[in-house]
Amino acid sequence: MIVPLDLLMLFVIVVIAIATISAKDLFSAVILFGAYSFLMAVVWAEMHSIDVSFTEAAVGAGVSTAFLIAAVSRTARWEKG
Amino acid sequence: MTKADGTGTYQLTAEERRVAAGRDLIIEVIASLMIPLIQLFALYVIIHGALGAGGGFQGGVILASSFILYVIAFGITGARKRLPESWNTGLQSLGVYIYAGVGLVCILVSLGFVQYLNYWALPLPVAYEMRRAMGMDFVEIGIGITVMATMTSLFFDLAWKEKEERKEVKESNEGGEKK
Amino acid sequence: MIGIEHLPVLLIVLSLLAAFTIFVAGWFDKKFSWAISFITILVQLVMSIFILNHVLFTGKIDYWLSGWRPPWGIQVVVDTLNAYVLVVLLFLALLSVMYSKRNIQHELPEKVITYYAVYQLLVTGLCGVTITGDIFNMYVFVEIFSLAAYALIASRGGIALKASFVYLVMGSIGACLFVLGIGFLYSVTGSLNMADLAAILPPLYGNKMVQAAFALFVVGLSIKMALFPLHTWLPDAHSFAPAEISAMLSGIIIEVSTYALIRLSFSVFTVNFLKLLPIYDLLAWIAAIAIIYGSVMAIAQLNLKRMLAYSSVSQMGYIMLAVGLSLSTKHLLWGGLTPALMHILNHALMKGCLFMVAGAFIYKADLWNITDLRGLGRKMPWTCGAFTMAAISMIGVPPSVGFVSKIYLIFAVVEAGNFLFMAVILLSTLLNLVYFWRVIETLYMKVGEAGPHHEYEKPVKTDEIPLLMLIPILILGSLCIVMGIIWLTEIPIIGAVPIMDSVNKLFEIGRYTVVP
Amino acid sequence: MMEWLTQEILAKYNYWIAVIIILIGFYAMIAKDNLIKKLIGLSLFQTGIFLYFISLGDVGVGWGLRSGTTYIIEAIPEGYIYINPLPTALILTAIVVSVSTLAVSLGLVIRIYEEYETIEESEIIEKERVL
Repeated sequence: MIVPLDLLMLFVIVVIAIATISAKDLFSAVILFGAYSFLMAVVWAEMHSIDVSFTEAAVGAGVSTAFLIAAVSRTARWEKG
Repeated sequence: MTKADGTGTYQLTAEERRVAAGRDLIIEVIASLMIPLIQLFALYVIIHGALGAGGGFQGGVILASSFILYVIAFGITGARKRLPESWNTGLQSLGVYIYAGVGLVCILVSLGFVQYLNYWALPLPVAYEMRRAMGMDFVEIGIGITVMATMTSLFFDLAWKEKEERKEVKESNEGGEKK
Repeated sequence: MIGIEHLPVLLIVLSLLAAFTIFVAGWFDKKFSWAISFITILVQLVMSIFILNHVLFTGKIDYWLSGWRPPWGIQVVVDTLNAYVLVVLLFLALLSVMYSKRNIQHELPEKVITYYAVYQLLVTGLCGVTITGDIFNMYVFVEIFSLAAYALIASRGGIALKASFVYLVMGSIGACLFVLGIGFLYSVTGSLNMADLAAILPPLYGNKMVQAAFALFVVGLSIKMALFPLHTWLPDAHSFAPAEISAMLSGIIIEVSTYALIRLSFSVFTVNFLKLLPIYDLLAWIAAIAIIYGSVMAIAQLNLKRMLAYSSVSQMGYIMLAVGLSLSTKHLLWGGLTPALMHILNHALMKGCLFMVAGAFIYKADLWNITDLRGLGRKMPWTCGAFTMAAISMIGVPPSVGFVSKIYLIFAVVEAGNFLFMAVILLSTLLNLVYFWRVIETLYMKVGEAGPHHEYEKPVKTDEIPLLMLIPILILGSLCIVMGIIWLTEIPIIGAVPIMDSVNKLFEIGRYTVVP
Repeated sequence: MMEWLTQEILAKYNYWIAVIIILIGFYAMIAKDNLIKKLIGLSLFQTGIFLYFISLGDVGVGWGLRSGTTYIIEAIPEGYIYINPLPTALILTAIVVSVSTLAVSLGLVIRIYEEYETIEESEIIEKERVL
């Protein structure tokens, strides 16, 4: 792995994770979660686990996000309180 | 739809119908270009799974995501007509039959003389290593079909607003009666 | 018999195929789904009895999937413990599916096909947990049956949805902790196979990672098995699920999680590790609190199914108390895992029967509360008779299974030398008497609002539930007594007592001097 | 002190970040009132565990000198080392499990919304009390 790149991306991932759980707009939380998954996929590719990275890109950033968006669009968009 | 002056009916153009349904030309064109490519890539991933990165699950998910893209671009009503629920159920079962069937055939063939479930018990007219590779490919194909059907039907179920659409239909009917 | 080694794998393949065949057959007719499910589980039960027979008299089944040698490939290991749990779970699953034919038509008429398909997946997951010899595989199967259970609990809609969601969140946390424990263990040993781990671990018992992994396993599985402070999902989930799912949840699902804990702690970490840490003493104390807490909360309930659910918390306490005491009772005649294993079967019989009867009251007249059940004893004599048999078993009247569990547990307590636990058991027997007697009294002695004279003069019409629902209830109710007599006389019919001895011998704890 | 910092924190940074992500997810699952937020928290929790596993498999952790390489068959030049492929295989399965959990739970959330008209836990509990 390339350590500086790895550190930078993991730092960004933590920031995005915090942003995800603190966003009041659920739609933006879901999109942030997609970004999180995608960066995670990049980190794993860079750690040489190609298969997992592949799967995470397809599942985490793709299908999970689509599921979450579908669910948010059918329920409430804003988090209360 | 009646004309503004009330004489005769007025046929909507394709563009007007598209706008009324909340769809967009650019997205439709890009999607219709992308979907075949995505599906081709998905098939590549499924078949290549035994040798390199990828496999049935990933390929199936990519294949399902092409249907999800279709839903996003063209609306869910058309997509449900193109890929009905019964098809999805059938494909799920077909995939599991292939997946479990390979194992079942291996067990049944080797019941008397081999102690373990092993792909080389498959009754195929090829060499030992090839039978193993082909068994793996069959399993990947089965998984791919099941995952595709399951993910698609899950997305349909999550995105399909049965109640609200019924309600809208009901409301429009009631509105018509009042007037 | 040729090829009996293949049966454990075939069990799972058949079950999985049946789940999806139900979907396909559903296109033609809804009625096929019940028949397919019933036949499959019947075949599985017969196969599991063959497996038990083979394991008991020939030796354990050791199956390498795809021919890969154990540390690399996935291994299926069936010894006496697995085979015993497998038979118990398939037996109750068969009776549940028999019971469910009329009940599901009544409660979920639109979802019959999906119900049976998901039920079959539940059975697949439970069998998978039981037969596997690989920790990670165990995690995957635990998740499969948990997912099926979430869907089945939610199937009635309404308030059950929230119960299912709570179970889902807590169960997922449990599974996450479990998989984290697997990661800890893997990072130290580099292996996932149970037998391999048992061989690698001994020099590493002092390692902090190994101890942390064990703690994670215990906490994760405690959530799944609803041990006292982590039981909060259980009462809602048990009371709002359909009756046969409540029976499966209470009788089998939490027991299979207990099996997973027993398997991990005795097969992977072994007795020598458990003696290093006081964790089993701690579990015994927690279990003692659970026994009292569950019984007291059960007294406070008005809803019959909710009362039975809290009673499950207390019964899980019995099993875990027996597991916790199993280490302190080595080298003596009665101890070991015997009471825990006995109670797994006994609890499945008793709670299966009780929940099915509670479901029968709901099926017949939509009666949920205990006070509504007045006078049903003469209206539904067979159902209430079975309920009474199961209830006196729960209290622990001599020839019944509940008595056997308690007497063996008391022997274990005497050997361990902690007489406070004895007081706990006796107190809980009294509390059991209080809350079950209340129900029996309402069923038989209290009568309708019109006053005793009119009711006694009027001939009461019997109004029984359909035969297909009655048969499983009666089988379970009568087995509560018959099994008790079999346990007590230690007749080696169906290998009941030899199984216990063989399991204890397997883990080298307690009571294996008596071998037929 | 400096040496301890290098060895315990800096050299094991993946594990620390995995722990941080797990705790963020756990916090969201427990403290957030919104059901979808809880599910996102669950996914974060699971991803943190996956990161832990992948970090286990990534042998040759160092400052870029002795790095492990991918396990695809042809592309290994002489003198290189593989990463451990087993955690990869495990995590593939675990991702399948996690996405099915997510799908089932989202289905539940949608039906809860149809039933209670809200996805805030406190409001659901209040409505349940009224019923």
